[in-house]
Amino acid sequence: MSVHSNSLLSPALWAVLLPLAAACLSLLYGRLPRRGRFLLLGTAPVASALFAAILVRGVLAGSSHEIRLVRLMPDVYLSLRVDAAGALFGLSVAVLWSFIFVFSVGYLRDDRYAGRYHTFSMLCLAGLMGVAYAGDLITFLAFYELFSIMSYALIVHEGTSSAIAAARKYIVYIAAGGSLLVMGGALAFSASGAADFAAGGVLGPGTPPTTATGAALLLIAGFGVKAALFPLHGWVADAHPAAPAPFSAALSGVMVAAGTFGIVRVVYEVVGARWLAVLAIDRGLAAVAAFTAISAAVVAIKQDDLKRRLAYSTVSQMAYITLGASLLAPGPLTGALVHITNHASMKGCLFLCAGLLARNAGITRVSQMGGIARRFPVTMAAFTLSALALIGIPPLAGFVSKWVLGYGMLDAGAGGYLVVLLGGAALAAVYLLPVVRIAYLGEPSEEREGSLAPARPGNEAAPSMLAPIVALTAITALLGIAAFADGSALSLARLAAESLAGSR
Amino acid sequence: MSEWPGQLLVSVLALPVTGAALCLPLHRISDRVATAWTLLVTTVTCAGAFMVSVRVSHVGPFSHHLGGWLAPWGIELRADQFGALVGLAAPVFALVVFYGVRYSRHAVEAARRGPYDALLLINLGGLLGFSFTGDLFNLFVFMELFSLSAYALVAYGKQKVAAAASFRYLVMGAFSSLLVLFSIGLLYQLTGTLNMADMAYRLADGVPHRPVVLAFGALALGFMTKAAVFPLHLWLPDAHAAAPSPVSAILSGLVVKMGIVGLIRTYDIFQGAGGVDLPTFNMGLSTLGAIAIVFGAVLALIQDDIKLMLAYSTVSNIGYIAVGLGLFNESGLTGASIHIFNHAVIKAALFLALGALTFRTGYRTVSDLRGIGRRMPITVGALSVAVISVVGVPPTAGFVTKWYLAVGAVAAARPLLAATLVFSALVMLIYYLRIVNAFYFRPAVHEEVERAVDPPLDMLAPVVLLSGASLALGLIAQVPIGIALPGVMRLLGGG
Amino acid sequence: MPVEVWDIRPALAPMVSFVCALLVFIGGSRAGWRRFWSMSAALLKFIIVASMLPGTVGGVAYTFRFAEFAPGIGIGFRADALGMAFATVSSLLWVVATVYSIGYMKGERSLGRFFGFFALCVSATVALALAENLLTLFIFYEVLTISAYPLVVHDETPEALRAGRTYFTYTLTGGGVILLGIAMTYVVSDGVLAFGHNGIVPPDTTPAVLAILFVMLTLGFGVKAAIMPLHGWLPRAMVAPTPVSALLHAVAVVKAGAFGVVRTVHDVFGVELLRQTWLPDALAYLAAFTIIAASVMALLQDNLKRRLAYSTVSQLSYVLLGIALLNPWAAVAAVVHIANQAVQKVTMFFAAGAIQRTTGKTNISEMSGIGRRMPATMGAFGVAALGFTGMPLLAGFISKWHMSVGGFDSGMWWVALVMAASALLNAAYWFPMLYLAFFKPVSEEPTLGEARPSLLYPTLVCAVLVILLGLVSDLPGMPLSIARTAVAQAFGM
Amino acid sequence: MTMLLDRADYVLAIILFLIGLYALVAKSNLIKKIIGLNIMETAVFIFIITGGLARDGSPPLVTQDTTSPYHDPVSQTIVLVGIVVAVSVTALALSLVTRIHAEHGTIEADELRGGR
Repeated sequence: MSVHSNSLLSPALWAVLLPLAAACLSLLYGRLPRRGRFLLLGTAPVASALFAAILVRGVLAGSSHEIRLVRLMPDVYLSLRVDAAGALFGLSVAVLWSFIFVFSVGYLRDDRYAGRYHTFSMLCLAGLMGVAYAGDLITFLAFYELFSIMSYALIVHEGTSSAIAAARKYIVYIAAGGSLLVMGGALAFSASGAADFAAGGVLGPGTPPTTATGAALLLIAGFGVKAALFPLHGWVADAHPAAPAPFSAALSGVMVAAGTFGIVRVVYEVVGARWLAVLAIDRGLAAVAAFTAISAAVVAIKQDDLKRRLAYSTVSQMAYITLGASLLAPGPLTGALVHITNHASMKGCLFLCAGLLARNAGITRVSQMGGIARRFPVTMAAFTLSALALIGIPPLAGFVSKWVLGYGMLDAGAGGYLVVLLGGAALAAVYLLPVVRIAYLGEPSEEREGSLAPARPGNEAAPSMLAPIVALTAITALLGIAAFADGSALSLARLAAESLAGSR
Repeated sequence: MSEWPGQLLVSVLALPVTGAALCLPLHRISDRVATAWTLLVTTVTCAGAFMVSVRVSHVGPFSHHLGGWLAPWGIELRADQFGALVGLAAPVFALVVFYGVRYSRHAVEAARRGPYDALLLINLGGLLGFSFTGDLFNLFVFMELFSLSAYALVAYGKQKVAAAASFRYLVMGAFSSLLVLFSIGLLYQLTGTLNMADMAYRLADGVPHRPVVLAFGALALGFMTKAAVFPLHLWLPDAHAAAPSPVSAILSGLVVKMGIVGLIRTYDIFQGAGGVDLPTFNMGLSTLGAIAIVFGAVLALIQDDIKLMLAYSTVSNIGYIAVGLGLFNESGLTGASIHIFNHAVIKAALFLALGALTFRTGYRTVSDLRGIGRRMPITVGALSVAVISVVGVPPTAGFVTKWYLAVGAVAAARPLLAATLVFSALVMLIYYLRIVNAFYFRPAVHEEVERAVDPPLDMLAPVVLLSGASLALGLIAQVPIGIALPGVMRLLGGG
Repeated sequence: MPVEVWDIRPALAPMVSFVCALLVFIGGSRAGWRRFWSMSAALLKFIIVASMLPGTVGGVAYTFRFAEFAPGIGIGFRADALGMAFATVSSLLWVVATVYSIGYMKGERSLGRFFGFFALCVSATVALALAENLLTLFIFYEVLTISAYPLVVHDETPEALRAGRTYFTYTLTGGGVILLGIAMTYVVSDGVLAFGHNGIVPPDTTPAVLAILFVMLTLGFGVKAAIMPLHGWLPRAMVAPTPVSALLHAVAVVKAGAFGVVRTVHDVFGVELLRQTWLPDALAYLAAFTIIAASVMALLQDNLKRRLAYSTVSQLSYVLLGIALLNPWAAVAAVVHIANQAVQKVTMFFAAGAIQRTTGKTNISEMSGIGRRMPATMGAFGVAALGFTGMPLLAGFISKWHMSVGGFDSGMWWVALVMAASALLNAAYWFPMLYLAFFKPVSEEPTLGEARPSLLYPTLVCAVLVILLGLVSDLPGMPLSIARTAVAQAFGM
Repeated sequence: MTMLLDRADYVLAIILFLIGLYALVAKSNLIKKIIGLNIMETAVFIFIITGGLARDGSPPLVTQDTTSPYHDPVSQTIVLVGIVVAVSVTALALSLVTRIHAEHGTIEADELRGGR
């Protein structure tokens, strides 16, 4: 690992700074020229994505680097570091965000507070990019809190009473989680004297077991709130339906994943896999994750609200990732990491579709969706494809991650969890396929009859909304088909898992 | 040894008394000339007294023997550290007189102004003589000089109560003088000397105990009355409130302090005497002092008339000094001695500032003087500073006293006393706050107040100087302390 | 141990604003002069204080002793790291507050008095920060008490006068207790009052005397530090004009109390001596209780300034808690929180004042949509609020982090819990306010109307400071580095 | 008893003093108060004078005979000055009483206090 001499040249820095700059810029949203807004603000996520891509290329080429921006406190730096896991997560975030941004331009066309939305959205992006490239626990926490708290503004954005209630619930959960994190971080720091992420963890062998237990539990619980681990998932189902659709997509796609990403960091680089195994926390975590995966999927079946159903699906899918991470072996970890990327693409697309339906047809419930595919053929096609991918139909993205995950489980001698994996997939089919069925085969309800005329080219939705959906679907397909190619997400994840869990 | 300090001492005592004699004839000639003369005599005398103090601070106590007769036969004038503290305060007297020129023209009718000036000078002579004598009988004579003139000066008050207040003062004063005289006679019979140092020396060996105790009791009681130590303070509030403001300043600032100086002399005399149980007396004195502090503070609380309030504050402040004396350790005595000086400055500032307000508006109660702060900013500002000082807020002069007394009380293992000291001052501050509030933050109720402006410079300057001094003395407290400390050590038997 | 260097600057710094106060009192009736004196004194003072910073961080203590106040006890100034931490914050915020108050007080009456006492307060604050011995500290502590009074009652309403009286009753009683404590210290230590990192109190003092002394000094100073249940004056003193509240609450008065406790623990008793007693634990529990209880009280307030007041009560106890743990980490938290809380709270008060001046609103419930009308002002407010909730990269996090680490480090895990609870409570009472300001749907869209520049820019500067204090607090001369120097000295590291 | 007889002058002084004190404290009339004060003064004077007397002494005048006992001149000086002071005090007190009478129309202390 090399320490950059000139940190200003680091793409990682710019990947974080550009969205911040965009956030400042969008404070002046109302004074920007109408067309200019799109270009000026859109530059940020796209550029971030480009920088992230450059970083990915660097990582694949074997170079990783670390920069220290400022010394916050003695032994604590605001530092960025690019490793394989971070590069993968960063790229997923930036790419998804680029599409979401494009979608939101259309989605928020008539919104009074579009400026506010974009400001906070860019702040969230900056936070997420920071999380991806954070070089130590404090930096991670800093950016994590940044996007967590700023998300409040986006969840409450529509100002309906349900949005307000959901946002309040969200912020209570997040603030509590944040407190746990700070406590855990402080505990780990007081025991180790260092906050840097380090392979194998920073807690030395001499750490008192109670301290290690405390730190591990606090940190995992703290991130578990965001990662929607049972029983800390209460905010998810409310926040997703309340938020504007592009943000729901971001929330499910990368923000919840940031929680699981945090768990990965904690498990492998703060507490250390060795300590986790000694304390048997890994097994507890796996059990919780498994339970979450199944139970959330079961709950999802009963949801009529489309976004709520997707939200529970997210809870379930994220639990896979946690499960994969908790097995302390490179195999499942690879699956978990690549599933972060894949899930971002799939679930992002699903939410965008849901948003489009809600926006253009006022449809938010599964039961209202009868025959809607005729009116929104492209949208529903994308939806279907993404749903299939999520269920794990080959050769789409979801299949790849689940395959790698399952294979890894067997490899790690935890084959029992395959039941969870397969059961989850089956349940996913149960809650997603009916949606597709109703959309294509269902009868439109009476009052919707008129509005559901067959689509003519150009009247399905604005291109700015449709294009991201199509693009994400393509990516989902690509992530599956080209999974085993050189330089794919999977290869990057494998690299990451090796460096994280390989040195056990 | 050069003779000039002795001559200085003589002239300081002689000048005001003889000067007073000239006042009346001069007044016949011209009011202005008499005033100028008074001012001149006062200034010269006070300057002389100040120089005496400076000399004491440099070379220590010194004596002058009248007519060349050495003690114990001749009359000894002696300037010691405690006398020097009074000498140090003499400029206060001069400032008060300076201030009084215009004030008395307003407060005293023309025909009575000649005697008024003369009385002031006599008072000054008495004060200084009392402080600078080594002879007990001389002490008595000078005491009568300042007492008599003080009784008379109180009667100059314009209010109807003045005469009655003066009368009560006179009765108490005369009674205490009698006690002192009796004690002097007794002591003389016991020792055959009137020189205090000699007397102390003779009392130390083999004098019958009971008469000594009687003499001590009479002397202490007499001086405690003069000093208005609780519960012998009854004459004070009315007298101080009734007198014209400059007189009040002198009475509160200097005259009552003579009782304290007398008490210190009493310590000097009876220190080694058999039979006198000084620790018990001290315990009693400090307890009385503590009661006085609280009592004075509480009574001051309920007054609307500011002068009465200041008078009760004097009772309280005498309590401080009594506590310090009663503690009889280094810190306590130091605190008490410098408060002789500090309180003179502060209280004079307060009375003079208030006098200026009355001079301009004719009112003297808190409720009448509302809103005056905006009209007479400098005067009221000076008053506020003095208020802060009198309650002992740092870094003012009053604080230095409080600090020493508190340390003394703690050192004497009497924390309750220390607490009393500190907290009764707070009670006072809260009350004084009412004045400040009324002066600054309330609308005026009287038209006179609305029209008032700061007094002319000759009245303003003393007020500002004194209040400035009460502030500055906190920072240069080492001057009075430096003077007092050797005296304190002497009292404690260390030298 | 720091190297003592004879230098006049520690005395000059308080002197500048003292002279300024005099000049304002004399020539204060003319606005131009008033502004000129205030501004130039504020800047000059900051330059003087700042010029001492490099030396302080480098381990130099500039010392200047005045003529002796009384034999053996001098009025002395000594710019050590701890004092400089406080002095720097005060003098810097004075500059900002001066600009702000010139704008805020425009058109008010008695401005000469206002600015004069304002300068006097700052003078006393810096003087007590740089005091070399306990008595000097106390003297200027009381000067501060007195000179803040005319500011509290500035509005001259009966309510203000009542508040002033309450303020005086509390603080002067506290002052009295301190005085007794100092007198006792003086006797116990045989006449030594100069601060020293080994403490003034001799180690062979009996436990009972030690306990009495500690209780007297900490509770005495605790009155101004608004430790519960001695906090009653603070919310009531909120009637003062906003720049005063900012000064009272963030910089001068309350911090003087907290600073006094820090001095007491570090330089009067010494860490080593206190470690052997139960006294600091008691203080820690009391402080922890205050942190939580005051936050709960803050939740119940509707008046913005009252809520700020209770929040202050809570935040001040951070300093006390940090110092009571006798752990280097926590001590750093305590010292650095003096600066962090000051800047954050000043930001909030400035914002509150700007709102009050611009819209006339003082209650939180009336502030719906205020963030859309005054986005910059409320943005600054938001930054400070986030700082209080302990968001990383903002000032408050630095304190909270050190405190938590210190808690774990000294085996007091509950400290971290208190920190977490406090963060949540802070969120609970500031976030709804932000929600009201920015997100609550309002029937009518308010037109944009920011506060006038002299109110807005100081607020923004403070908000930027909040970020800087979280981001680069470790640079030499920034609070964290000073605090570390101070703590290293106190703990003999 | 012998002491009492031996010191009959002291006993007399004490009795006089107490009479004066009674008048000073108990009488409401201001003039009577002054008289009381005067009686007390007289008592003190007697005490000092008799204390300074020598048995079979002669007045302390400078004569040829320096061997015979003479009364103490200092005691007598003290009393002389004391008398001067007492007279001044009495004069001042009386003048005050006239002023009180002129202003209040009464010289009874009780009425004065009540009327204030």
